[in-house]
Amino acid sequence: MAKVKQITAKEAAALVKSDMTVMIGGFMTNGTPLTITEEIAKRDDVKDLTVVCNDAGFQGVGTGALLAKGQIKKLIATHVGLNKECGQKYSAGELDLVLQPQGTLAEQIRAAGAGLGGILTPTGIGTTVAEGKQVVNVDGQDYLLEKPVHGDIAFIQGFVADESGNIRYKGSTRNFGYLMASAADTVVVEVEKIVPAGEIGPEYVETPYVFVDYIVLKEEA
Amino acid sequence: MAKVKQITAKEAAALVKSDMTVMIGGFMTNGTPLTITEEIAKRDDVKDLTVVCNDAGFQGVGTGALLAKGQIKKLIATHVGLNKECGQKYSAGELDLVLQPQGTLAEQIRAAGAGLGGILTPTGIGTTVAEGKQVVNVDGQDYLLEKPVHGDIAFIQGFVADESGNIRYKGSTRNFGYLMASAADTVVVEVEKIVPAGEIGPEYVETPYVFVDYIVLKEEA
Amino acid sequence: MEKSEIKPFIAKRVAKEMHDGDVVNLGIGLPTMVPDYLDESVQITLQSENGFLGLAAVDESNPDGKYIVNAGGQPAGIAKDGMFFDSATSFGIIRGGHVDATVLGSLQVAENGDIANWIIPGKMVPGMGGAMDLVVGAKKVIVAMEHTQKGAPKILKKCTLPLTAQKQVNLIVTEMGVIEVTDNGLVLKEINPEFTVEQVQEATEATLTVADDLKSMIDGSPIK
Amino acid sequence: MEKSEIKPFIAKRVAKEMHDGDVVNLGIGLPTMVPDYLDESVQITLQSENGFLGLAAVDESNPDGKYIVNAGGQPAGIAKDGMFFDSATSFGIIRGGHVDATVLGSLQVAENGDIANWIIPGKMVPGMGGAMDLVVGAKKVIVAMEHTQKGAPKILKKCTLPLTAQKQVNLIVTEMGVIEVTDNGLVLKEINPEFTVEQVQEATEATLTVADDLKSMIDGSPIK
Repeated sequence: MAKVKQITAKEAAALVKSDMTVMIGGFMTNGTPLTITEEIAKRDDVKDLTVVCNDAGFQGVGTGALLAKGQIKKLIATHVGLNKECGQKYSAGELDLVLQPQGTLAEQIRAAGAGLGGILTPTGIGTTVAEGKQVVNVDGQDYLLEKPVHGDIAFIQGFVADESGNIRYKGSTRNFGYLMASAADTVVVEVEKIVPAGEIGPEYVETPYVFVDYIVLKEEA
Repeated sequence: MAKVKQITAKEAAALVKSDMTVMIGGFMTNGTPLTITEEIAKRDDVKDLTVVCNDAGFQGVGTGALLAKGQIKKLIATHVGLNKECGQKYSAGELDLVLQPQGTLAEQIRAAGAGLGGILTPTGIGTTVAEGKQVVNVDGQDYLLEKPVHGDIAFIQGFVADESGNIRYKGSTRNFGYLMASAADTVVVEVEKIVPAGEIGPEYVETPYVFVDYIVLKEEA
Repeated sequence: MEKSEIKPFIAKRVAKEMHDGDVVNLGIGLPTMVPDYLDESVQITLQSENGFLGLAAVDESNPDGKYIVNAGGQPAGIAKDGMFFDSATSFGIIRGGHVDATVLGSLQVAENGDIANWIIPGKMVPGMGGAMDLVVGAKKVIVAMEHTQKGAPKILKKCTLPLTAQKQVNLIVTEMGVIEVTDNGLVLKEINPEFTVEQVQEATEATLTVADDLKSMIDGSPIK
Repeated sequence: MEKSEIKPFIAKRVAKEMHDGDVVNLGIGLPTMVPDYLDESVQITLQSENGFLGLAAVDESNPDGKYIVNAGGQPAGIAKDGMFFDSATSFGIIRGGHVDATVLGSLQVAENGDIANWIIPGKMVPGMGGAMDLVVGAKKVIVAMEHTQKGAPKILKKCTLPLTAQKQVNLIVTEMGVIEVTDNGLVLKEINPEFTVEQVQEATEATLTVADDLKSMIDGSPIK
């Protein structure tokens, strides 16, 4: 059976290099691997990241930790209103902010993971979101062509991993987990528990081990 | 809590009207609600159906039962080689056969369920599958635009339903289940077991009750 | 009407738009008050766009408030027969027309159903979150809001703020009345008897057609 | 070489292309023999396009052979750490480049990597099933087939049969040799020492460039 590599949060953070596109899972930090984001924010040598995350987390927490550290050059998100520092940095010209509808962003990430050329969505037609984007008409209705969003590395939070790297989530934390795991070259999952290979069971795996490169056990951090 | 309607296979079959687009779940009958397809094939008054199914089942079984009865005008499938009657009817001009790549068909059904205008896939570019279809270039690469595939009614096979209509599958039977449930106006699920509402548990539901209109208990048929 | 009574009054009327079995997504603020006013015979399923159906208050489904949050990022619970899914599935359910109704506030609504509710003028743009998908995808879009903003009309001939979506609003419920968006413009279907039709029109920039069978939004009785 | 030895011979060579940890999809027939020849140090995960990873023989995971079938519709089993998914997810994994290699037979391959393997001339078209997605999506497409069909070349300048996909084949393994598809055409990398380069070229319509370091496909020893 396959065996996934287990590393520490510090080692996970060391995988990030300046200028990378980093995907961070979670919705308002629910599903964000906070131990890892904290470690990334300790790195002085990492800057100019493009971060893909539903939001900016809270001030200093999750994606907000990287933001506070000044590591993010460009943020692709859907809602940043609950971290006022995000707005401040944007207003000060220190942050390139791309706001996308949440369903569009989720589907763009899925498209990257599923090898599709983009998505055709009715969402955003006739709004500023459509500016500069291709509109494709299908049977008389206009759809916005939104391109795939791919990551160099993704950090997500699971609940249980088995030793092969299969993942299960808890509660509403699954949000962007599977999607980002499918769409990034390197995938790191922070979990609270590691169980023997196969213990999750073939009918209960939510993210397959073939997507997962490293797991970090939360307690070890 | 929600309560799904339980009906017999015969009542399920009675929901089918001539000229409807009928989705039938399963892959070579693995995941096909065979009790229901058998009942549909007993109906003399149903004809000119458009059937969407991965395949033509086996001769007289699953989609093959409707085919043998002469109820299918048009079949949208990915592979029909294991039911020789399908080839015979096609050669005799009695069947309109649309063959799609399996990944494309799955994604077309998903697109219908997810409100997308179609999919952009690299699969089929430069082949006969692309004939007459729109090609969209995204960042220098060509993708085929394949339109959503929607059903008037879908018949799928689950393993367990709870009384609300939440569904879990067993083994590889899940294949087209969720997808078709999301993409049809009326959804009927044949199951082997019915458990009290909530017994599946929020983290283990595979197809949510909001998609499911009727359940048929296999043993009752 | 006292200022504090306005929101409950609107929520109470919106509750009448809910049918037993509906799947509903409620925006923040006023819309979250709607379930308090549902008739006992009406059970609805609340969708939380961050990834589940069966949104509930924090309870034993989320004992430490840690693993389940609502679309506002606050601790929540889930109904016994609810279920979690990923964000693409969640918005597939929304965009695919599987949500019967969404109730949300708005800054502006135009007579053709255009809605503008995601950019507050002069403020940092917080982002649209799931709002654009919700108004495009939900079968029925119900705007629940105060009729005017500091006396200025919010129901306009044309929105002046950046749009959230084009032509998606179906119904507007305010403290003054219930307005349906039709192909022929806005139709005042019900009115708060505290106001006259003239007062409602005065507080509305767009032209209102008054329904032949205009009713009271409180008890449904005919208004002559 | 005896006719009966050809398929095992090809499968044995294809097995050397597999790396520990690879996710592999095997077509029907010859390709399914590949796992028999894997080195003990190499563990691969088999993908079954109808919806799971960890394809295995029928075992206690599918006691009555009823709930798990392989991509040929036959009863199968699943590895302890394998997992099931729906068809859209399955082909997302395939199309998204998460399958390291697919091994499949072919009717024709062209020098630019075009492949034609889904329409058998003069026969009822069975359908492409998952083949088109697999050859487009897999990171490495390995065609494992007999070099000729009743003496007629199958490796051509241009396919004459309807294509399965354009420019997707990376490697061709036959009983005569191992041919890589490069931007500069076909390169004969290894040869079965039973044959001469001239014989291989003669059995091939497309022009072969012979690798400078041509090797034996049996033991990797240099061929001068």
